[in-house]
Amino acid sequence: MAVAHHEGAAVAPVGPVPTVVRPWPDPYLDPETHEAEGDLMVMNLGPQHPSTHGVFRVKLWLDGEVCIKAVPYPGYLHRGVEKLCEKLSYVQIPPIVDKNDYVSPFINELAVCMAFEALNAVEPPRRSQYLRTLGAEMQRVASHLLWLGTFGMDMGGALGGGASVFMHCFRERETILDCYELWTGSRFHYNTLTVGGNRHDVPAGFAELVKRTYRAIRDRAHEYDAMLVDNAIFRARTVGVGRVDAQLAMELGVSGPILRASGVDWDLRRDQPYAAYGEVQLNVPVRSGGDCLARYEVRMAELLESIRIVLDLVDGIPEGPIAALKPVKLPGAFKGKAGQAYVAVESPRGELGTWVIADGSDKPYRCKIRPPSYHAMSLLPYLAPGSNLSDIIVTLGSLDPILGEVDR
Amino acid sequence: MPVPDDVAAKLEAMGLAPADPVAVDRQGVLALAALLKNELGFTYLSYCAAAHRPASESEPDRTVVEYRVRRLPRDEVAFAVVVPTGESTPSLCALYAGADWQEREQYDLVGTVFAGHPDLRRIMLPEDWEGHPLRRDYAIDTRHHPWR
Amino acid sequence: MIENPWVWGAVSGLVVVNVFMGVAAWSIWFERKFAGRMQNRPGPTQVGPFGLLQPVADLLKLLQKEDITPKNADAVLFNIAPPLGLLTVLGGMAVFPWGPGAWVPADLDVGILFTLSIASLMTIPVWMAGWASNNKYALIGGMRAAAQAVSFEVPLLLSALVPIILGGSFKLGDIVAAQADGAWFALWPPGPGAVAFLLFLLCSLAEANRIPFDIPEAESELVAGITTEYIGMKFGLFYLAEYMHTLIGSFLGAALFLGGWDGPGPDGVHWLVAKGLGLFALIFWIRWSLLRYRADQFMSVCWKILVPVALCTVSAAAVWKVYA
Amino acid sequence: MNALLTAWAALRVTGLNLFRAMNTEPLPWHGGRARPERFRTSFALVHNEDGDEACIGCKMCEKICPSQIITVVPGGRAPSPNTGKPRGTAKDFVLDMNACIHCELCVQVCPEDAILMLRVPETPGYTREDLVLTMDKLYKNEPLEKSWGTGARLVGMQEAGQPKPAPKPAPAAKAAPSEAAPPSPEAGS
Repeated sequence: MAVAHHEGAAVAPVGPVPTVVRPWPDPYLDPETHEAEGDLMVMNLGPQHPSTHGVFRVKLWLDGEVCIKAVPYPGYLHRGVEKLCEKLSYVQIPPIVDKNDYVSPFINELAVCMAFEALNAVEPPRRSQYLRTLGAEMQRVASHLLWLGTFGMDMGGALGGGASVFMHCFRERETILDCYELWTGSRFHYNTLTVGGNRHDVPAGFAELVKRTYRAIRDRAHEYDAMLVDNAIFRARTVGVGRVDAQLAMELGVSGPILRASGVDWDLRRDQPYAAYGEVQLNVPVRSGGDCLARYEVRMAELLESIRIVLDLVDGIPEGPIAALKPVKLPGAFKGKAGQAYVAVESPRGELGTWVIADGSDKPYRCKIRPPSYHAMSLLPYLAPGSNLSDIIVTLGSLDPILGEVDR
Repeated sequence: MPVPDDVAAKLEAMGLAPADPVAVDRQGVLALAALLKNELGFTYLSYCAAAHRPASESEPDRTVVEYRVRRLPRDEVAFAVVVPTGESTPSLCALYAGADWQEREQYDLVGTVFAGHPDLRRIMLPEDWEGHPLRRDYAIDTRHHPWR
Repeated sequence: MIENPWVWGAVSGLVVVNVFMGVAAWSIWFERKFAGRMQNRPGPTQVGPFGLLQPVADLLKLLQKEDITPKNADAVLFNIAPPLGLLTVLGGMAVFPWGPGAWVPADLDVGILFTLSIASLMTIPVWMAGWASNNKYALIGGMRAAAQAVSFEVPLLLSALVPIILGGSFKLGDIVAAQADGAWFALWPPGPGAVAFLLFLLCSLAEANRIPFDIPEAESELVAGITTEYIGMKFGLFYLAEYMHTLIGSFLGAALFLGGWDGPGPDGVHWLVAKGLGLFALIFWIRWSLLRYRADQFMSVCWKILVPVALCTVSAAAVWKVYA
Repeated sequence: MNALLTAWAALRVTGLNLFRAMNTEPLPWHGGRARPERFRTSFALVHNEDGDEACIGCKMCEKICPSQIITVVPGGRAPSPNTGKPRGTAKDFVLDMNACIHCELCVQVCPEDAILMLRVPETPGYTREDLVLTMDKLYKNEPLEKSWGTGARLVGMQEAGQPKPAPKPAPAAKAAPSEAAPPSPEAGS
């Protein structure tokens, strides 16, 4: 559908358009052409809905309870972060991007700081690299726990077993946030990374607290399995539901656990090591099912793997400085060399990238944040057609979208 | 990331310099993308991002659209197209399904027009929003409609 | 005892209704505490000692809300649905025997059929609310509730047939009396009674819209199902009706399968209350532990598993009754 | 049957949790919980050891604040009433907590350790104006328990172990760009 206000634009000569076979549902289907048994019902799922994980609207065309077309409308949480990045100096941006993916702020900070460091080829000291790796893995556990809880809630309701799973996950997650609180002074939006290193060194007693916390979570992980994956109802709700085709997922730029659950063995931590990941032994769980159950299994395996990495790392942090640059005293403390950089890190949801163009001033010329959830959400028009309303909710939950990151 | 060797060879055959990003003109972008995707196996579309460049002495007012594609697990290639303001660039939707939302976002925020896009609507901002906020000439200092 | 059946009915009915409403209200407090402890949190603590006055606070809050009827809703149906829902639930209590002898407001000969049919009437106000709300979530919720009712009534009635066959009467008092001295149908005869008890429990979960069969409400899909458009006390009535439905289901289960007022030591209403509340707690335990079935899966569970099993159980009970 | 068995497994987990210790944080008026020393919430302005108002009105915090919520009106240099030495003063200092993101950058840049964050739980207010911390409110917060971070400590922690700065800024110098990126993508076209 062409939109009026760009019709006047001159169209560049287009070469031969390659024809492609699309084996997946057509997201641009005209609902008029669908032969429904009765009348079609158009339902707006959201913006206020308990299961859209934020403020998100999907327009569904329902034939009975079966969806034939879904059109997502993101943007209700758009806060103009990219514009803000153009107006703020490099050193002011890390605390702002904390709020993008509000479930894993540490990794957001890591992504932008690494991009800015890449502009000037700043190499953070080894201790900082290890602390960043440790923090990122701790955060991954917290993030997956939150996903686990909300996924249970999507299936079990806010007044049911799902709520119990949710509260149990939050119980563990709170203890992780206690670790961050000890480290950075903040439970959530830490602002602990800065261009060129870390702002906070770990305090005394940190390693003991982390070990106690993560061992406890590891020892209780089987309880979530008992509540969820071992349960016959959970299996009935997830097996074969929301099957993601690997080819489609790659074209859409879907990454992280969703792609790994579809059988693509790709993890930026292993394949393009950053921070101290090159020196960390890392097993990447892969499943080939592509359905909600496979995504659950991948995330649970990642959770346990991250716990293992945290427990391995926390005692082996090398000594040394934590920052390569002078501590920030003025907004103009860091000036990006003219040029551009793209750096991607593996967030709990996949490839979280920052594309930054610098013009030599203390502010980025353009800073694009490539959020994994945005790409995951673009799967929805392909997954929803043909599935039941209840399955759409489960599928949406299994994509683990963070709307703050989708809309930025 | 350096451009992988096999890609560099193919690019030189097309008369393009292997750089990061590969600079390509609007006529050649579809051919390049088709080459990368169908022949070289770069099936993963990482992102499409546009940056507005105001008119300077040597160049007109334009946006630079950069696509980055990956051949999992390790190789990646970026290519950039210059789109003069008021004109359009071919959409990659026919090749990469993910270009749909990506190009819509860039159209919405930067104002680049993608020809042949099946559904070029605003995605982040309300449909009646005026202007494209990530353009350099977009003023943010008014607190009232039309916000610029 | 009062001789005039009208006066007796009025007095005992008033007592039963009021006590029951009170119990239902405090059962909300109990559920919140119980669920809270299962989730490692304290539950309500602020209103009164141990949060015991929480239901009063909830009631006051609900009463203060603005009473809104959506603009395009069918106002008549929309407004009569909640009280009607409560009425159908309360009606079921009329024939319930609270103790041996005359401890029953109205001693019908077909008491159990009356209770079950009145309880299943709940579907009508629910569907009414779903339709009248002029809301798509409510409509789907109402539609699901209707579908659920027509399927789950079948195994529910079949499982209730087992104690009827074993006790040889439709009168609730007689059924309870038949289980005297520990011969509870859930235990004796081994087999049909226990299976029927399990089926009855599952079906009363479905009847009362409790997880794993709470698809008409299904907050994660349908926002709040049929009650999406309701606010204030109208919502409160639905909520209360749901709790009372659960309560009646558990008391009925106690009477039909667990020997009612029979128990070690002196028989009496205390045993019935203890068993009923125990079952009630069990339902909450299930509710806060399990996930929800999808609507179609839940139908297939009903028709492909519960109904055949219930039929077999009824046959087994009949065989036992005839030959043993 | 399998459904019943697995349901029992789930019931077991919730039943087990009935007897676990609660992990709820007590309400603040019931004592709250212990907070680590770096915990940071609201703000306070403090006096220095001479008894002067430590803020010298240098506007460093105003410039660094990412959400631009700090307004400092410098009061010019004046002799200190306690020591007699001339020092900068702030005529007014307003911090609008409505938009604060608790990033601690203002504390880090303060050259006089004048602005500090608190370690006490935040108290909600009834109006938005309650969240606008004026200079009076900030000085009234001074006796409250304060967070570990001060400008000197934060800077010291980040500088610890770094090589002593040579006359030129050392860290930037060692980061020699190996491959100069093109200034803009179209430079190659």
